[in-house]
Amino acid sequence: MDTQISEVKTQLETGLPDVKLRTIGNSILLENPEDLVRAAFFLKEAPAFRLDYLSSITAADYLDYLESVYHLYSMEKKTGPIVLRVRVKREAPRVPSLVPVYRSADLQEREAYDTFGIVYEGHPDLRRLFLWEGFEGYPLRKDYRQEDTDVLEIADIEWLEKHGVNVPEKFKTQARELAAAGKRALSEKPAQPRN
Amino acid sequence: MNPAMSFLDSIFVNLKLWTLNLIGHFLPGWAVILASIVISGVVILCLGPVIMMYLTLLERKVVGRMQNRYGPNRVGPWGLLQPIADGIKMFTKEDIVPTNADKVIHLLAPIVIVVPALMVFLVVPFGRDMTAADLSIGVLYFIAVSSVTTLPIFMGSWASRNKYSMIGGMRTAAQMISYEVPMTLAVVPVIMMSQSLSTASIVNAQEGLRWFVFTPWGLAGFVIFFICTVAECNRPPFDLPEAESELVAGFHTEYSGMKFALFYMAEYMNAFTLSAIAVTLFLGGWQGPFLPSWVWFFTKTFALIFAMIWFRATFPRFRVDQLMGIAWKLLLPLTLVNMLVAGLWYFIPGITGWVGAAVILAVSFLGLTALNKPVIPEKRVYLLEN
Amino acid sequence: MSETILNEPQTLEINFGPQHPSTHGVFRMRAVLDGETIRGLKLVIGYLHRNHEQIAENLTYPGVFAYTDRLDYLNSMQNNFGYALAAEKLAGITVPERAEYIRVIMAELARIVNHLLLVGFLLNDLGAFFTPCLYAVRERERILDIFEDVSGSRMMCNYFRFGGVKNDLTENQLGEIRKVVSRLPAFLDEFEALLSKNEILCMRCQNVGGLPKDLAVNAGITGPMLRASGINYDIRKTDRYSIYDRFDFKVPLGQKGDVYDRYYVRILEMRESVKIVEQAIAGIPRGEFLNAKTLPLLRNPRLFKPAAGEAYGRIESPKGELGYYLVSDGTPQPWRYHVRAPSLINLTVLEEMCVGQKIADAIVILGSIDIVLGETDR
Amino acid sequence: MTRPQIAKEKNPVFGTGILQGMWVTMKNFIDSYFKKADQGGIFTIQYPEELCRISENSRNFPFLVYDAAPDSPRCTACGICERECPTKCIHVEMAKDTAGKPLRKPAVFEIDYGLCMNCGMCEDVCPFDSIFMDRVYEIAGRDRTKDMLIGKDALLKPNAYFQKIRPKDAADIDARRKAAEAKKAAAARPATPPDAGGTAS
Repeated sequence: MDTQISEVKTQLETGLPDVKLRTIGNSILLENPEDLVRAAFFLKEAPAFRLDYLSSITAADYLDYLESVYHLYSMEKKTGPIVLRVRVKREAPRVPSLVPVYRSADLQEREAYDTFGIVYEGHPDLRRLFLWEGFEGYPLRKDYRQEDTDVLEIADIEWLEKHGVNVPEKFKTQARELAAAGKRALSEKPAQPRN
Repeated sequence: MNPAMSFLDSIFVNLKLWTLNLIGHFLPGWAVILASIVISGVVILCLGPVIMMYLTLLERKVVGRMQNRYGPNRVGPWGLLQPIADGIKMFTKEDIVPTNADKVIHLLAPIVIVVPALMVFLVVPFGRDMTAADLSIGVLYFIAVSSVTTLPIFMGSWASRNKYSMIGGMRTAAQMISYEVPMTLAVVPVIMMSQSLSTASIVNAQEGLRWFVFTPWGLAGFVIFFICTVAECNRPPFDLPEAESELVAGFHTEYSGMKFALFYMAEYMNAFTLSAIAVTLFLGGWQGPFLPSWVWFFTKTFALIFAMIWFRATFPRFRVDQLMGIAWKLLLPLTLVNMLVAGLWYFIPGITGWVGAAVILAVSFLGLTALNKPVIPEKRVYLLEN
Repeated sequence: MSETILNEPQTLEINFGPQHPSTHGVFRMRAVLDGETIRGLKLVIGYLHRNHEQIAENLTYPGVFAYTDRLDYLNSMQNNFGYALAAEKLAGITVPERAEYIRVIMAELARIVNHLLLVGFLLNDLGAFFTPCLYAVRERERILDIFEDVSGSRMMCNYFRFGGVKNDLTENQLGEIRKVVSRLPAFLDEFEALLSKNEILCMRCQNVGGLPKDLAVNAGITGPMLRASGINYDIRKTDRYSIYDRFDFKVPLGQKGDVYDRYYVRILEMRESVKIVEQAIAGIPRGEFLNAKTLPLLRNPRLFKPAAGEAYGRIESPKGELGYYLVSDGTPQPWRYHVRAPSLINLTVLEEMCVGQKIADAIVILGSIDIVLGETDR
Repeated sequence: MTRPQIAKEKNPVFGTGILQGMWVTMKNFIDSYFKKADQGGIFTIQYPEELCRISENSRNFPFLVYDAAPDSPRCTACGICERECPTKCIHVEMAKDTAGKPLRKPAVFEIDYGLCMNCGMCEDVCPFDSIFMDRVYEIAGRDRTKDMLIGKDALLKPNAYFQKIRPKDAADIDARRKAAEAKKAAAARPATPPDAGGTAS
């Protein structure tokens, strides 16, 4: 609340001259993600800020890029949130992991990876947090299409037969057509959100 | 004792003698002796399970009342038919045996645990000369039989091939053995004082109101013996083998239906017999001023069982290493001191004997607890900042 | 996190959960045991994952209130409070005085309910056969009756609205709250007499699962767990959100940060909450309980279209810092809605605390962290 | 100065904490026989015989209100509650008369009690005061899909029932509706010019 974002920006620029950053609203955007770790270390050690507590990591999908937002607080000086942002392309989202700096990033980065697919390099154990390993797709992305549970695919029918359920012929033909067309049975997302 | 009370007192003994005379007219001599054994046997075989059934109801009612709720009151008036309903449920429930379990031992374990629980009834003096078999080595027999219960629990946990029950089994072996030693040593002063191993004569030695518990070494021995009985029958705060919160259900995780009922029955019968023996050794068995002898016996036993239930409603559970620590580092040395003190008390008559014994016991207790550092709760300070 | 589990020959891999009597819901720990001591411990969560954040993105802003009840389903009032704060910061809505007082009363009552349940279930994990738990639940019932009178439902209150609360607190409801809260200190004394000096509890809880100060800060631990380690960080005091700066209450701090400190810090926090509620009842002013400008919102939730932007509102929920990150794009539906769940973050150090301890301690340490799977898995 | 602090002293003798705890449970044991419910006695209620208290605000599942007869409910099948329901458990279809012209009455109005999370959004957003939260909790069905889908006739309840369970709210709503009727009647009576428009209710 009380430390102004511009003051943080000037301190960062004097401390780490080669870091390109600009302020967006009340937060700081680091142009390239690689120097995120250095910036975090700097803010953690700088006597003016002592941001020793990473409150939350949030990933967000803005259609043409993915964003990873960090809320940093100082428990020592009890000062308000300093918000850092990092933007990455949708195709190969790679962000350096903050686990060496803050242990609290551990599970939150795994959650961001699980729901958005942002790969945090350097994370000791980057696995999906909530969903099981075999799950394809990243549920919270805007272009995520849910699997249609009423339509049976080849894999589902095999699994059912293995467990002694005899599947009627109608479903088998439908599954074979789907496989032939190479499409996945996806449920239609409401075309126009109701607003 | 006035005639009415003495008639009531020996009502069961006369009943048996009357039936034996009746049988004596038809059957030869040896058959009468056999009949007397059969009668005693049948009485015990019926008494055991009935006591067990109504112990479960008593427990649920008392724990309920301690937790400000009623306890079972739907099946029959005040829930009196609840044990029968439980019994039917246990018999009709499906008996699931895990696939990779060792079938034979899985079946044997519940049987092997019930037998010693019933055998201990033999030496329990229910009233004036109402002991099933007045063995001259009653206490030795009791200790030998009650130490058998460790094996079936371990058999049950090993046979069900389940990680939780295996850990439960390991804990049982450790706990039972380490509480067997202080229990046995706590009995030694009683035998020293009554110069006999037979339970009946021990009770006779506590004639009038000279119960052993009123002497310093008797009180210490009783407290230690009672703690060990609570540990022997796996009741809280020593119920580690079947710790619901960690090992799901400990050694009887994989048991259901009739086999689980047998484990359940053995636990409650153990609780009854061990309290009965504690009453016999320290609380003067069936000695009591006015009421018939067996009434005294049952009130004292149920008082001890009420205390066990009281423990269950109040205490959290020990951890395995603390449990061992208490048995070996606290109870065992106390029993040795207790034996010494009993001897001193016997040979130094008068008030000095009493005071000396009490002082030695108190000092040794405080010393031992001071030595046992992890057992003592620490002093903690909490700051109130703003 | 210890990266490789030492696979010595004797280790035994055992599963605690997801169906286990004392994992507070569908939570699973894969523990590697060497006899009774734990060598390694892996968390497996996600059994209660409902994709709460995607649901919220398909709803209108007021529609999400009912879902925030289901996050930490033991105290729904605090979840509503956090979400209301974040949305009001986003849209710049002011809350009238009386509504602020009602919110603080309800939030503190929810804190008492949560700590009562926590201590009760911690004792169940320790093995006390439901007695302390039922004493705690008896007091909790009285507070849940108040929640039902005020908001309509005992646990899923859905009582907060943007700019105030749904319905007003009548005089006899205030009297009822005063009566219930005045009985609490006496109950807490009896509860402490049963537990705090109990040797078995002290043996089982003292020096078990200690958490050093620097690890606590670095791992982002918040709430009573952090204060038990001795760090004075309470969001009611640092952020001074709502009207908490008007009440004088203390923040209890422990020293060793083990299970006993966490248990006792929570008992002291309950006593402080009682003080707050009493001061709030004494000082509650008359007036409107819902901002007049937000009345049409009740009728038509689609009118709530905050300007494009983002807001991060956080409160001191009984489990720690509960934060809501809201991004809006001008439509009545949130663009991005993220919940910073204290239960999830407080689990980061479960492995450090449990390795080397016994099985029985791992269950107790998990119980002292106070996790609720609705919030952890979202 | 020493900061305010609370010290947990050590127990004088090893066993005192345990005995203190036992005394608490024994006191509760005795209290359960002699004390009343809120002084520490037995606080559980015997459910089928005694019912638990229900407060005026308590809400469980929605129901529809009709004034005169069941076939003329207040509901005009506008579908706002169907759109605003977070869990999508309401299904409404407008009635059509023989000529296909939509009547302002619901032909089908189903609520899936299995999905409903009793949040009260429908009651808030309904512009015609026709759907309110009931407090019946003894609703048991054998099948999750058929029994839990409550049809229109089961949902409809008279206004008298609504006044019985929520007297204060019912009184306000009835007053407001009477005032609205009076205003509309007044507005309709003097204006005899040809247009006689203004139909918004």
